[in-house]
Amino acid sequence: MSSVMDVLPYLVAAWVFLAGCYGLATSRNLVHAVGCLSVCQAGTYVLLLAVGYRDKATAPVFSDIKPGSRPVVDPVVQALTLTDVVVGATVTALLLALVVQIAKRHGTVDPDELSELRG
Amino acid sequence: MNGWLLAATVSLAGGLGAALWGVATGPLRRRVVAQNLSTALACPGLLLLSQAYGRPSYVDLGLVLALLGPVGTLVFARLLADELAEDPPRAWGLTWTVAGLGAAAVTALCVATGPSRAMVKLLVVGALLISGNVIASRALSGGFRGVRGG
Amino acid sequence: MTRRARLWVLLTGGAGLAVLLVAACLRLPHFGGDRHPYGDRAVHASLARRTANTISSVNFDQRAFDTLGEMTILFAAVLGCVVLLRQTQDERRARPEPADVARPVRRYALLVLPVALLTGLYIVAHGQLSPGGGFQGGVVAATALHLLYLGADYAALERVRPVGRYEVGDALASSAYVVTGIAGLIGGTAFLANTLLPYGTFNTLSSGGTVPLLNAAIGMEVACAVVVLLARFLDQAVEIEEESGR
Amino acid sequence: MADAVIVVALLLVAASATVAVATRDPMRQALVLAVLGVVLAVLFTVLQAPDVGLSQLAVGSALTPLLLMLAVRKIRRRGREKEGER
Repeated sequence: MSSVMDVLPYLVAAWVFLAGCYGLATSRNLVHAVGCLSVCQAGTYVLLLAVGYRDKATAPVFSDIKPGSRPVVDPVVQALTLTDVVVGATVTALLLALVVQIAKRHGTVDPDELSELRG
Repeated sequence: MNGWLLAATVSLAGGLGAALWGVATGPLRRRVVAQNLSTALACPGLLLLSQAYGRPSYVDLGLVLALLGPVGTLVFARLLADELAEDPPRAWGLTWTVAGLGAAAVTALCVATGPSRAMVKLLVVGALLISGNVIASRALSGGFRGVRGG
Repeated sequence: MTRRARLWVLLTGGAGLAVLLVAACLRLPHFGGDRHPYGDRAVHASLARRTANTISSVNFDQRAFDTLGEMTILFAAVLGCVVLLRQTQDERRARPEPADVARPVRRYALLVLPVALLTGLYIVAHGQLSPGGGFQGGVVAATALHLLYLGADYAALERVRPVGRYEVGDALASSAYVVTGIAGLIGGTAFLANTLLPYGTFNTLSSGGTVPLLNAAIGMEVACAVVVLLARFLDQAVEIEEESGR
Repeated sequence: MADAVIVVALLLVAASATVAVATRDPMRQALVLAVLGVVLAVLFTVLQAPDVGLSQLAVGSALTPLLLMLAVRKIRRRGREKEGER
């Protein structure tokens, strides 16, 4: 059990990332592709937080516990992930704006039809 | 053995698993109801986790989910109003059952905390959660009937 | 290339990547291990500067320069959206019909709106103590404002949301972050160094030196950015129509 | 026991990510992404990262679905206008 637990979180992160990539590459609708990209991002969050986890530890937030009374997990990876969650959402918005613009210019959001248009 | 953690694990595994199944399959009306119930089930789960880890500050997560979860459902209810009007979801039994589960979890937590500021916060979260989900259910079953193209 | 051939190329590449990823996962330090040298040092530094929420300390003190970079990405993304989704010459605005929302839903939206705004502010203000901070609180507050669109109609939201002011607010908040950094440079040591203000008493609102200031600047920036973003999307989805007869 | 809840959250994340990719209609995908956001927030909480969980809840429960649905609506409405002209 414990040997599975040693790598399971990393494998889940890899699975989520690869699933997102597959959806991104086979998508027939650009809005769907943007959704798949956010799934890929979720994979990276899982990986980062899994690296920072420590058994039987708690969050390094000392508003309700005394410093040093309990072991704590790694705050550095959490800080990295936390900013990226919010910034990632605005980047998703930028991509959606591009998709809306493509729909206006070319009248389709299917990547295959778009490459045919270009010839 | 930490009973709170056990309760949280069981409720999250069962509740979110069922919600995921509901949102993955079936007609649109079933999927929106499942999305609404996923927040209604996850919020008590988060509150139970806060108690299990002995960290009152984790309650903020439950507070934000109780506030924004129903807002998310309102987004779907409003922007899918045309599709839902043809085939409105009717899941009042399920909604009230889940609301009852949430109320039970909040009551148990309040008893465990005892009268204090933390208990007031828990009660606020519980009230927001239950009212939010009942209203979101109402919105899904025809709350935006007069909205066309807006 | 046909779809079929493309799928085969994708599957081959994906399988290769999967093998590499699994091999890498097996060599990573085990999940839940006890060795976190950076984490331990970050916690130590945060406690020395009397910031109760270590994550805020990492974001707004120890790695404040990195957060400046993240903020720039956010700013650029919003700028890109504003440029991409502006009203072009062949488009016109059409007033949406007033919406008729069921009464309980409308009441709920109007009641929860102030509660959610207050929660957003609370999460920003307590960023250096309990879980939360500018990034999260800003999003909550900005989302709360859009309950007016959901519970009433778009015209009601437009009345309380002069987009121009939020754009100015976004820019002001970004410059406030940079100005706080430069103040550190002038006042003594280095750009964004947390040496200007007294560190205060541990676990109180004013603890942590410049952390609460930078936190508030980010909170305002994120809230304004999200409002501006959603305004552009709502304009496109609800109001702007293409000129017919093109 | 603490491991059990982590395993449950990890499996839920893997399953909902797979479902989100497999759902090809963007509107239905937005519903799955909203559930994925909540499940991720639960995972972050059990990995003892409440700050990140809060971030994910704030973004994933209302903001991302709203952006996706507005983009879909704009594209659909455009399509309908063009249909009407033909």
